[in-house]
Amino acid sequence: MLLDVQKIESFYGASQVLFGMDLQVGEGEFVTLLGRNGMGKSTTVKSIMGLMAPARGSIRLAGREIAGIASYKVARAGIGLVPEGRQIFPNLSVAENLLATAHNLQKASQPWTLERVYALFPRLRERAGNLGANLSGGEQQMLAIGRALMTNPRLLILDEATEGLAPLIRAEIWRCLGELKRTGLSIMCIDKNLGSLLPLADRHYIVEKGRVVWSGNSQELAAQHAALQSHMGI
Amino acid sequence: QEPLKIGFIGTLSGPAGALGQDQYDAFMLAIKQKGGKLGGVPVTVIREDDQLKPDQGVQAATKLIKSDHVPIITGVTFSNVMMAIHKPITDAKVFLIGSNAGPAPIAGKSCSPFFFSTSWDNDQLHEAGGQLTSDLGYKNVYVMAPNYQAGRDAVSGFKRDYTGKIIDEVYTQVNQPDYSAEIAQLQAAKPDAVYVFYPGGMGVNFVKQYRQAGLLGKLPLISVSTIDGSTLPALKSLAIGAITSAPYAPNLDNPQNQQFVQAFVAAYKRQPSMYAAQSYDAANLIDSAVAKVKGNVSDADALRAAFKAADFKSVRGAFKFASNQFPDAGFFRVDVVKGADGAELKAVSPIRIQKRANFAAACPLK
Amino acid sequence: MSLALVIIQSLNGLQLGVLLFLMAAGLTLVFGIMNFVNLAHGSLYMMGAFFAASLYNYTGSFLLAALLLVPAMLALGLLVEWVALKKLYQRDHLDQVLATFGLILFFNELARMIWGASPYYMEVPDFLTGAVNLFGIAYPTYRFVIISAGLLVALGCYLLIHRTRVGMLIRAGATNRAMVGALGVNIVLLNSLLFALGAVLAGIAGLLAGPILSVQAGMGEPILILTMVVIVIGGIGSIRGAFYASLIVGVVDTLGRTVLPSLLRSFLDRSTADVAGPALASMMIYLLMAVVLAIRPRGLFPVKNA
Amino acid sequence: MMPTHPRRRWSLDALLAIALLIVLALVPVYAALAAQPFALTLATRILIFALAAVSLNLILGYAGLVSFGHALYLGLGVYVAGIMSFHGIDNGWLQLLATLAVCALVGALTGSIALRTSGIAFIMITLAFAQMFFFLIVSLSRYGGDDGMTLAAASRYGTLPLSDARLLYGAAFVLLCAALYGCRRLVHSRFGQVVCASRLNERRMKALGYPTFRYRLTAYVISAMVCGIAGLLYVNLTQFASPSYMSWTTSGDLIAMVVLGGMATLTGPLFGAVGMILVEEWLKAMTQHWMVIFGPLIVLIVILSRQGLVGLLRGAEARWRGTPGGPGSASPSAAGGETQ
Amino acid sequence: MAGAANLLSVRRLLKRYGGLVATDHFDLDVRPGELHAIIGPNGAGKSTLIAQLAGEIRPDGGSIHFDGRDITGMRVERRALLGLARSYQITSVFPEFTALQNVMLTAQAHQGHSFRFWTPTLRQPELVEPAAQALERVGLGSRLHTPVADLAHGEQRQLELAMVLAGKPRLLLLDEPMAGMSQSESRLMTDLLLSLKGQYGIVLVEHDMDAVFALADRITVLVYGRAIACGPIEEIRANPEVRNAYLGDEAMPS
Ligand SMILES: Nc1ncnc2c1ncn2[C@@H]1O[C@H](COP(=O)(O)OP(=O)(O)OP(=O)(O)O)[C@@H](O)[C@H]1O
Ligand SMILES: Nc1ncnc2c1ncn2[C@@H]1O[C@H](COP(=O)(O)OP(=O)(O)OP(=O)(O)O)[C@@H](O)[C@H]1O
Ligand SMILES: [Mg+2]
Ligand SMILES: [Mg+2]
Repeated sequence: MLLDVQKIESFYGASQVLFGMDLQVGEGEFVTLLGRNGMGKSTTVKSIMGLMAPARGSIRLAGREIAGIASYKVARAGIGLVPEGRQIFPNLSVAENLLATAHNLQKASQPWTLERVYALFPRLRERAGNLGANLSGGEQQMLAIGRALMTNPRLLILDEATEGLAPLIRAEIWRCLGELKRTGLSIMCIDKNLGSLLPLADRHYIVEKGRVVWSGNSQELAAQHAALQSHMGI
Repeated sequence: QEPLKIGFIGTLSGPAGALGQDQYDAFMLAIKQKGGKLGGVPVTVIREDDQLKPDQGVQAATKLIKSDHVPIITGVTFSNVMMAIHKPITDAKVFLIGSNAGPAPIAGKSCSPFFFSTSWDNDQLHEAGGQLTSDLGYKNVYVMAPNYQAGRDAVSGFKRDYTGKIIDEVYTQVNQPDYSAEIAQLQAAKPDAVYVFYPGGMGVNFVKQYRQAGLLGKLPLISVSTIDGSTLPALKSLAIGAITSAPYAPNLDNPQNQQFVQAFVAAYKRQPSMYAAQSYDAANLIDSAVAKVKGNVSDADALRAAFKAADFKSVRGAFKFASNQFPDAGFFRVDVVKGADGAELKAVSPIRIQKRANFAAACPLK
Repeated sequence: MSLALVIIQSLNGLQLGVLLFLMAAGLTLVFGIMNFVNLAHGSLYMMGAFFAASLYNYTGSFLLAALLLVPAMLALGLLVEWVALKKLYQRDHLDQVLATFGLILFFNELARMIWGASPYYMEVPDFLTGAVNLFGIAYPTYRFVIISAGLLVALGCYLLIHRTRVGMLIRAGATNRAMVGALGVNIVLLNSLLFALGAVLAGIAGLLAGPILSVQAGMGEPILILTMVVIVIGGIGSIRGAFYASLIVGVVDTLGRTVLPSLLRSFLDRSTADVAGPALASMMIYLLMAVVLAIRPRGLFPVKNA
Repeated sequence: MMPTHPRRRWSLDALLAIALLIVLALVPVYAALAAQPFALTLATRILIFALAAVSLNLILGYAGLVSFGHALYLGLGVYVAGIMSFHGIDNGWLQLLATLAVCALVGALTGSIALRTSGIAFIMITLAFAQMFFFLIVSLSRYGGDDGMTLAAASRYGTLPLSDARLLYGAAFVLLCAALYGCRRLVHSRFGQVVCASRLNERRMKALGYPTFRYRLTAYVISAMVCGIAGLLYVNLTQFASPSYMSWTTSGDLIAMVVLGGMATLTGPLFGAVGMILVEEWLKAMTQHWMVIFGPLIVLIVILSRQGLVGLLRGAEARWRGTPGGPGSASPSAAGGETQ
Repeated sequence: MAGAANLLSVRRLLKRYGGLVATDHFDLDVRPGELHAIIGPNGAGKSTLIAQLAGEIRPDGGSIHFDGRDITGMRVERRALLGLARSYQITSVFPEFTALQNVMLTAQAHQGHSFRFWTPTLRQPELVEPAAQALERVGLGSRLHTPVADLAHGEQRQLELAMVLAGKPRLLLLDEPMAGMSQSESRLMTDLLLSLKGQYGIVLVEHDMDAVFALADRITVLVYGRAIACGPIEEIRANPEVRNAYLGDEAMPS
């Protein structure tokens, strides 16, 4: 198991948001988190990423406990994050956004380079000299994905992977994620486009009120889609 | 015996804190020398720091008067604080023995029977400077001072006793750090000598930069309140060759001063400055007056008369009060010469001021 | 005023500007780029001057003092950052203003306790004394040293910020610390080091200024205010802006002090001019700043971002 | 349909503030009984600075305009009274009118330039304006210049002179209470809501149709005028006008009072002024090097508490009542939602 | 097509960023009550267009008429008071205020000036009531006194809409109102917008094609700042150029 999250509980101040989240991502696996707004998906991501410390529970990455450690250590251990709301660096150019935090600590044999990212998102090449602040929303999203890839992660976490992207690009991203999966990268993805996720993903978790209420593979999800939809609103 | 409470107000913190500290140390030295007593009465000194803020000064004075009920307050380093506290203290019929600041108004029309100074009034200091410059025979002088009241008083005082020509008078910003522009300007004007008034850190800046431009020793520099006991340690040999006009120097040749310097150096490991000397005088003045009234400080008239008699030995030599209760005392040409710790201040010759300050006439006291 | 004097005065303005820039560079790193309002930068400058003076007086060698100063300031910067400021990066500017205001009080008093309240001794090293004769006016050699040191620092800072990866990270961290961390950079360490670098630059400014200015408690604040004016005029966060603004302020201030009074005398009567001249000259750079901000609210060379 | 409000409840800090005001109201009695007139002077100073801090809090806390030059208006109040009485006008009402007019004018002028900037630039430009006036006053040698000048005569209101310590105290007390109450009303009014919201998101306010500039400018001017009144009182307390009243350290002190007390809270400036001045007095009495303690103390409070003293109180209260609150949770107080 | 009957009419609007032409001689007409969707690839200039309509960005050329009035050079706040209301692509509310206070601000903006210094706003029914109603309408009726910082992302989007509605707008400028919403919430939002349709003119920018196709009366397709097509849904779906540039396979009727 690459990532193993056990019974974590997280708080914002005094208000509890996660009530014993459990989830696993295997080596090379593509997993999704589904659920209505405000159910704690992003909070789970933040807890894994070390952006907030869970009050209880354990998070293991390749067997090593990472709950509560500084986020840069989590990132170095091999998790790449595409955060909710993009959070690209507004005062850096596109190229600088990609290069600033690039590293290859896992010694990937085919590390990501500017060229590879530009090949993935040609739009970014056109805008390479632009400041992050002057990009359109969708361009920012592409940049955020590219930036995460440049850290050569073993596990890529995308929070709202295709938010704000045009349908064509969205399709492109799904295609890329498929490709990345084939290279052996593990992926955890939060997105609302169930239709596109079903053929791609191996397993799914449905989150409600800070805990997992359903999990299963794509066939199971497709089979129970109607029931789940009315209950969980996915 | 009930101890006599004396208030001390001085600038003890901030960049100018050294001056107040000198005043305080010397004052305490005098008391220690007299076995903790002044005029035979044990004293406690209540120390207040005005932080060079007039409102803090007023607050300190109010506290001393209303809460501690002191009959005598001494010290006061800077003119602006003096201006702020002079009226409240003297209005409350508490004696104020200033040992440094002497702004012109309180020597003139705002003078008070309750105020005595053991230092000088601002103009007097510079009249001596003007006199010295004339005596040295400089005919064309370039004058510089910071742009505030004391600086302007300095220039007007200088003009009163200087007989030559002033090529230019320049007022610089208060606390200006860099004088290179002015130094270039003054070189271009080709004067015989330069006369400056830059107290505290400003003086250190100016003299250092004057030296670095290679001018010290070439173009005579006459200064007042610029190189003194508080700034010399920062200048040391850099100031050698400067001429100053001052009310005091540690080498003044009188027995009172010799024992003072010896005791001060022994106690504080540094040479006394004029601030120390004036404050030492203040302590001795109080000592003499309290002794005269036999410790009964509640009789204001008697105490005032006792102060006025000035029956003590000043470290500045001859000392008596003029009608405005500012002293008639000596001024000296003091040179910066090579000495023990790089450089020292050495009185060379007394300056005889031609005219008395005209403030005494404006003062209604007789 | 003769042409020669104008040239000399411009050189003086340049020199003052460069001295200001030495301060502004360090402050820009911390204030502009890390987005941390550090009023205590003036105190670091003061401590630098005191350290340098003590080291110089003790070792007798200016170069050795300069060499030892760097680790000393690095340590001081790290210490201050670690003890007092680390927690304040994510707070708003006001908390930073206040905490560093507290540090000013502390350092000034500390310096007074250690080195005494009066100015402290420091002189120009022997091999740099002397003056060059320019058009009949003696110009100190040491001033040329300051000018070249300032230009070097300017170049170094520019390269660091705009041409290195560390520079990118620093800029990125200014807008979004958490994200830089989440991408695998130890932002806490990076910030500490950057702060310490700012402290070293402040210390170098203190070292260079020590021999010409009076080294004393409280010496940092007047120059701090000037420096902040410079940074705001230049556009916050821009090394380039800080550089040009330093020179502009240096020249405007110098010419304001020297040219303005004589200018006023030419059409006002002498005593009025003598009153108005210095008053105006002292307000000059503040006026300049007000005018600049009224026309360009983000300074002359604003950094482009959100 | 009128939705129900959350239940009203006196918060701990409000209760403490009222207790503090009552204690302050009793100071003259104590001073007279214990023959400690100095206590009255000290308390007057506290009241005046609290008034100035309340005025600063209006723009600093609620409007989010970090002015580093507020001492300017304190100084203007001081000098308007000082200069008028220098010229023989000691009528207090006239002085008050002139102070308000001058502060409003200067506030409107400098404010309309300063408000074009934001963030650090705003901090600096307000500082710059204060410095400009500082240097202007320093160069007015007729009015004492750098040395300052003694107040020729205290302000007179009819037959009542403000040189009477108890009268001055009463005036300061009443004005402070009025300012606190006025501030409370103001913050929850339409105007106050616009000003607070502009701090949080000015761009959005414009999109909603608010010309934010004029509201913020008005807040700035109001704050300047209130601070001018504090200056008028202050000059009567010290009987002296000095440019140092408008130095940047005074502005820093005022900021410290507001922030340490608790920004954008009604009672914060009061606690801040009382705390700062008392601690300062106490430390000064202990050691000459009091600033070595005072400085780190400020740093410590800033680090430990996000909302100043009031924040600490609220945190304690929340823990005690066992309800969420205190740091960490978003506090609606800053939006003026407190103690409705 | 042009004329006074249009609520909004834009003619030859031009905006340049250096060499990039973000809005390229763009024309647009919105009729009263019409929901006009604008779609286009990322970076096509949709947000830039909305910002110019709202008055936050000044165009380099062309004209904008609202209800027959030329508003090209008018400031943001004046436009807002005329009834031009916008929501933001990235949620932009007042986090420390409660939901109710947020919406009350909109109501207040339309009730004359705010130089009223004395009465607490929460005691003014003319502010509270319309605000509470607007919140009710978007489904936040139970969250009136919740500080906005405590609302979930989706709820904040709903709030955003409530703020727009409380201002009695005539033309809504909605920039990606569905961004970041789960499918169920998107559907709720779609229903909400459907219920508003016809009452206001609406300009909708959205990448969620389900929503666009469910809602729009007409669609304009923007590519590189230029309108490449404009017409009713079916026409746009069928347009091969649009499919190439933007829709890909997603436009296939499902
Ligand atoms: N900074 C915060 N402070 C307080 N509460 C928060 C904060 N961030 C989120 N919450 C609350 O935590 C809960 C879970 O939020 P989270 O962002 O994890 O949800 P989500 O599942 O990612 O929703 P969405 O799909 O809208 O992004 C929500 O109710 C939200 O109101
Ligand atoms: N201030 C600016 N300076 C330079 N270029 C800019 C600026 N603002 C936007 N741009 C560029 O203009 C183009 C249009 O941007 P806009 O935000 O309008 O796109 P959009 O259609 O809203 O895209 P999306 O659907 O991705 O949000 C983009 O290529 C963007 O990079
Ligand atoms: Mg989320
Ligand atoms: Mg957009």
